[in-house]
Amino acid sequence: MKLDQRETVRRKNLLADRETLLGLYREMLLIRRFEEKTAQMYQMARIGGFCHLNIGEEAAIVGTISSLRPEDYVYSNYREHGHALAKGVDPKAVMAELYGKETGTSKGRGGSMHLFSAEHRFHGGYAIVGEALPIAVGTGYAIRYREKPEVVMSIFGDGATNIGAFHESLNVAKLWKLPIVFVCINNLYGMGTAVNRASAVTEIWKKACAYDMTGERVDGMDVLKVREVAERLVEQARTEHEPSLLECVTYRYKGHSMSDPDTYRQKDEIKEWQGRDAILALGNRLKALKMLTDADIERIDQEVTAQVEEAVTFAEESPEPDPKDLYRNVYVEERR
Amino acid sequence: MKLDQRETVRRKNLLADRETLLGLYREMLLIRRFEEKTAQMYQMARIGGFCHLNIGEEAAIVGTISSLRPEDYVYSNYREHGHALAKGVDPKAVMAELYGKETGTSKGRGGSMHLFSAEHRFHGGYAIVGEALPIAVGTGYAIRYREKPEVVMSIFGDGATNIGAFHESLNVAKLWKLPIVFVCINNLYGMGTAVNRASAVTEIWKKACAYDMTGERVDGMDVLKVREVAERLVEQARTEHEPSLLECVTYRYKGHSMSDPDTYRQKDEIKEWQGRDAILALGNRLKALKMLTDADIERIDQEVTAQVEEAVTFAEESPEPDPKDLYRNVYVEERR
Amino acid sequence: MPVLTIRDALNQALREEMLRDESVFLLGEDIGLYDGSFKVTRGLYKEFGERRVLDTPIAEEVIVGTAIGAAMAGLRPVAEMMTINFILVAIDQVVNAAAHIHYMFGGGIAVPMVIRAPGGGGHQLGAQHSHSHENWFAHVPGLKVVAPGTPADAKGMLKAAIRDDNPVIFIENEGTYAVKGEVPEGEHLTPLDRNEVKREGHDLTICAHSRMLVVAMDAARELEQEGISAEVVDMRALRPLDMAPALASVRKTGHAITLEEGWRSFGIGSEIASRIYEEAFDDLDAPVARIGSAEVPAPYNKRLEKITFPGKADVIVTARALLGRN
Amino acid sequence: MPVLTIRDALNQALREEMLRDESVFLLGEDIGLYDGSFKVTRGLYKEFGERRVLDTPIAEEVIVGTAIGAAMAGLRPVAEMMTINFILVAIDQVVNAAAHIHYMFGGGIAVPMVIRAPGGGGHQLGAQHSHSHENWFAHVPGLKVVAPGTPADAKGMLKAAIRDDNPVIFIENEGTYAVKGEVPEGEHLTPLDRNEVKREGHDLTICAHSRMLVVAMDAARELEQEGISAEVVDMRALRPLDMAPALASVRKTGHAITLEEGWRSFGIGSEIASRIYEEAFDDLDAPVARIGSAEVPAPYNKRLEKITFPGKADVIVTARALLGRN
Ligand SMILES: Cc1ncc(C[n+]2csc(CCOP(=O)(O)OP(=O)(O)O)c2C)c(N)n1
Ligand SMILES: Cc1ncc(C[n+]2csc(CCOP(=O)(O)OP(=O)(O)O)c2C)c(N)n1
Ligand SMILES: [Mg+2]
Ligand SMILES: [Mg+2]
Repeated sequence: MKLDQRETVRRKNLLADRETLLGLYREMLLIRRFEEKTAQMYQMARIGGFCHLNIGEEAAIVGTISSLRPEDYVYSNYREHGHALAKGVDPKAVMAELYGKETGTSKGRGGSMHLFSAEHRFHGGYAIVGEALPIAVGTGYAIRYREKPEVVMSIFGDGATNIGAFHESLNVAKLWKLPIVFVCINNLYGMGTAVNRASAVTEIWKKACAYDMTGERVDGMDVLKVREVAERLVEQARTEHEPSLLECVTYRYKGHSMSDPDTYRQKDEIKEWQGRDAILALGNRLKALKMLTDADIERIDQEVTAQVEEAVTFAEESPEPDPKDLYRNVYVEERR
Repeated sequence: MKLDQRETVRRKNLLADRETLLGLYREMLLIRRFEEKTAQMYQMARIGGFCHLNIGEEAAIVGTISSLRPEDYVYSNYREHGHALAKGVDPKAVMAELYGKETGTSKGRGGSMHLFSAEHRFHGGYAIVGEALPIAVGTGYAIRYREKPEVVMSIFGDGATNIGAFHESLNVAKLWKLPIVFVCINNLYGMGTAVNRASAVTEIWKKACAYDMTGERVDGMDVLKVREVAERLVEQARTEHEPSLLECVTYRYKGHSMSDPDTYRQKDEIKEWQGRDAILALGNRLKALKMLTDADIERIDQEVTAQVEEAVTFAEESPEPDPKDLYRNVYVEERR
Repeated sequence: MPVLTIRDALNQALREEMLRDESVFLLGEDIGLYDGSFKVTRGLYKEFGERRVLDTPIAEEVIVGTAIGAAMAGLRPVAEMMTINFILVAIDQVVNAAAHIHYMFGGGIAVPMVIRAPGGGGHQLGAQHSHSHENWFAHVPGLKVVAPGTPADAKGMLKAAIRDDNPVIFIENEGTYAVKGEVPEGEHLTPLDRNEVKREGHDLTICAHSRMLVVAMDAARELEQEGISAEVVDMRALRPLDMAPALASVRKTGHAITLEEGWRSFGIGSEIASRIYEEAFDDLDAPVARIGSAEVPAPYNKRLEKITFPGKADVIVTARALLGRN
Repeated sequence: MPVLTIRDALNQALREEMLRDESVFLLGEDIGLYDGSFKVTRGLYKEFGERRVLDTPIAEEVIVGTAIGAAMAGLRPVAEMMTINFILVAIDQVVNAAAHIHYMFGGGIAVPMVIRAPGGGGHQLGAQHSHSHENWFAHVPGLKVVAPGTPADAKGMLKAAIRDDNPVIFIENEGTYAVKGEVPEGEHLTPLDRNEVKREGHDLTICAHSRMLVVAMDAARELEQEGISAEVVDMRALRPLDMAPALASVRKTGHAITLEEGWRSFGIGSEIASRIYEEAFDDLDAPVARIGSAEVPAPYNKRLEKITFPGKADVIVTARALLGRN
């Protein structure tokens, strides 16, 4: 079977593909449990700095990133723990990075906002809003340069769509026909500012019109819908070199960062979104399809929780960077 | 008659309004003759630095700027000699600025790219592409802050619509309901780069869609059409605080700047556009309407040419800045 | 006199100026409804409304540009950069526009505006959120640059900055918002171009600004106990750079340390030191010692971060070495 | 050895590296079809095609970002800023991304790229087109910054920069493109971290880079005639800043001038001077004299501009004064 045929089949049969469905479920739960633990460890001061959680956004994250291949790239922002996990980065290395340990994804130099894994082509978390989009463009250009069948996924928030770098990037992505899927995680707020107080157009996907680019909006609380659209757009990028803008409408259950008092949102609004929880919903759906039992759910939760515990233990036990290495890696030492 | 009624009447009767029509004609011709003289003086090294001419773009310039009132603001770029003239700045002061004289609009400190007149609310030429758009936004905000019935016109090139500042500015102009008309002088090239090699969307007006903003395209070689649309958009900005993006499609007959060898354009293309010359066209039309005779045309040309000569004489005879004043105006000295 | 934190002193300055002058307004990200990332603008949105406390999108070029354009139309905007790191996406507006407009338009128009921005490191925020670059701004003619380190100066300089007719870069520091001190009530104005001795001493001179002023004062107290008398000169006025108090001090002590939070090379200290050498060469008993941060992108790890940014211990060790008292 | 202009030496370097390594590509505004604003890339679009000579929109953030992202995927981009002034709209990409990525990602990835950009004034281009800010870049760990002033170095350093695995800011100067000199053919590499004496002398040391190197050499020739022997140290390597030749020279001459085209305060000279004081204090017979441009936004008027930027006469007058020979 040719590659693209296989893709098509996989897409068509998503609801019949138990393995994939369970994989999506497990992945989302891993992110949830990982982030809950992160919050706890932050409160215990094992983790420092700014810390932004993905809780609530798991469907948007897993639905998009799971549609990529290992050789595809992800560029993200500072709210990227789950993005790294979904791209396959080891939870141990992620937690160790949050702890600032030498075994972390970035050797403890980056922290929560700067996870990275060359091996997984998770090309990093960037803490300046919009900054990673032009960089994603460059990797897209390199793919075309080398004529590789690869794709770049560039992930950012709703707030990032109002900054100049967004505009510059989408324009050249289309102009140069780069294999990039721009994913906007629209969680309705950029810090304390609701989308309609920051953006003249509140449906982010519509901004694609200015670049004659495919724009789509999807319910970011439904992992299957996200996956379906993402697969299509990734395919379009890979085979037709047509970039696109995908808006996933979702919600962060927690504050902007661990230090956000979150006074700008109504309790009811938060409750309402939690009522549509993507993990619960997929669980229920799979139960209805008889693909999952309550016992399975319990078991997966235990496994995932164990994985997170293991990550914490690993992080706890890992060594701190050696102060003697402070100046290492300011520059690349060897010439190639 | 109330102000806005008067406006409406004036607009409706444009073709019957001989005075206005002759004014437009004279204004365009002034820019043409002024720029021809500028080129000549540049070649004679009376003018230095970078020098960008408006020849060919007179209809777009005069059609838009003539729709403003004296109390309205214009923000422009480095190709702004004609913009300043159209806003009422004295040709003598403009030419003196090109000469770098103390009597220039910017006391000889700015030069060709930095004309300015507070009195005429010509709020300056800026030499960084896109830089003036966010500044125009600020003046728009001040107008709303003070609840004044004023408008800002922000003028830039096609090339400027691909830079981040364009995006940021249009978004907040719409979001905050600012009285701004964004005018894109689309002369088909940004330096040596044709629009379709720089912009994913080649019809610039369409970029307004990303801000849910009025976007219009007009033939920038027809001063009456430009004036008609511009009046409407200026009115909309003034009374409804609705910003807009107006694309005037036009052509610069000369190179990007005085030092551009202009090897990237076909001679035929240049000829074709010159064949649609806006000044000639309006002259012929007014002759057909019996509003103008060949003798009138000759006389106006003589008057305008004399005005330009007078500007040159003034510039020639004006004093250079005093070297002792080098450090003047780095800071505002007095406290208010 | 009331004792306030720097945070509250700044808040007071903003409020007083807004009450005094209707042309003063604030703009920035989350400064209004959210009450400010670091709560410097707390309560002002409620009191003055959204016209005068304008929440913006995340679009720094348009924040700075809006301030410039509003200033050119007669208002007195005070823009907040959520942290100074974000000014990097708007630096063209700051330098090529705000700083140069008055001069390049022949003095035809003024740009009376303030950009407030907290800088500095030490909070495990990593490479992209820990640097200040005040030396960049201090390099640019047309800008005024100040970096106060006490609550009284924070209030007095912010009020003066708002009334100044030039663009002023007003550098705050996350690490000093909670610093407390006496603050004069009401009309308290501190000149933007005047540095001053904050602590007298006779053995050596420490020049420092912003959070490093606090560190220098701490170090000086501790040095006192080992018999070293350090004079601390607050370099709060970085452009124009008022060297008079530092020079007078060095002429007296013969020894100088420059202390800054940023990277040492091409930093604030290199200019201050050069000026000291140029104008007090014969009074110096030893080369000026420059202390700055380690020349690395700020690491997240707490231990590494701690040895990256200068602290009291660095000042003490340097002071001893300078005076040959190891 | 062939004699080339700096313009052609740069062109040769680009061409040779593109021929040598398929991963090298160029990007920038009007560098291709238009052959480059200053014709440094002349002929390369024709020879290598648009894949390897990429014309971009006017969107500097995306130019620098594209270079970074391509470098992170294994290419070796050489980005041109039409002039260095435009880098101000992309400075976040340069500093917060390019410079920091390698460190903040724990060494996990390299960013081998070059940003070429002509800076400098003197062409009546006014306040927004005449400044270089090389001190800003030289301040930032993670960047390498070079500013050659001869055709041979222009070629050798550009080739070395392209092969370097770090982001390199390669500063050119409009005023030197036509400067001629001998240029070794083929494999000629000049280290990025080595400064050198370009002219020997024993009375005083002049430290200069880029166009000011040319001015310094001119001045030295003229000083010779009045019996002053000036040693000229080329400070082409600004970060890492190689001080060894300058220090050795000052130890010999006892007098130093720093010469730069940018504003003096917080400039290149303040760091160089500070280092000289720190490491050759006892060898100095007088304070280091720093020459830079007048601290004004560059004026358009020719006469004013002429007194704004430093020239040969300033060096000569300063040299005489330094040696007490007025
Ligand atoms: C250029 C810039 N400006 C401001 C900030 C501070 N900041 C960090 S995250 C954030 C909100 C971003 O909102 P959004 O893009 O919607 O992403 P979310 O955090 O909601 O995932 C802000 C203002 C920044 N990091 N970079
Ligand atoms: C940010 C920036 N990048 C590059 C330049 C150099 N530059 C000056 S004008 C110009 C072309 C602008 O084209 P367009 O916006 O279409 O205006 P036009 O000159 O055609 O009127 C370029 C690239 C600049 N001034 N600013
Ligand atoms: Mg958001
Ligand atoms: Mg154009």
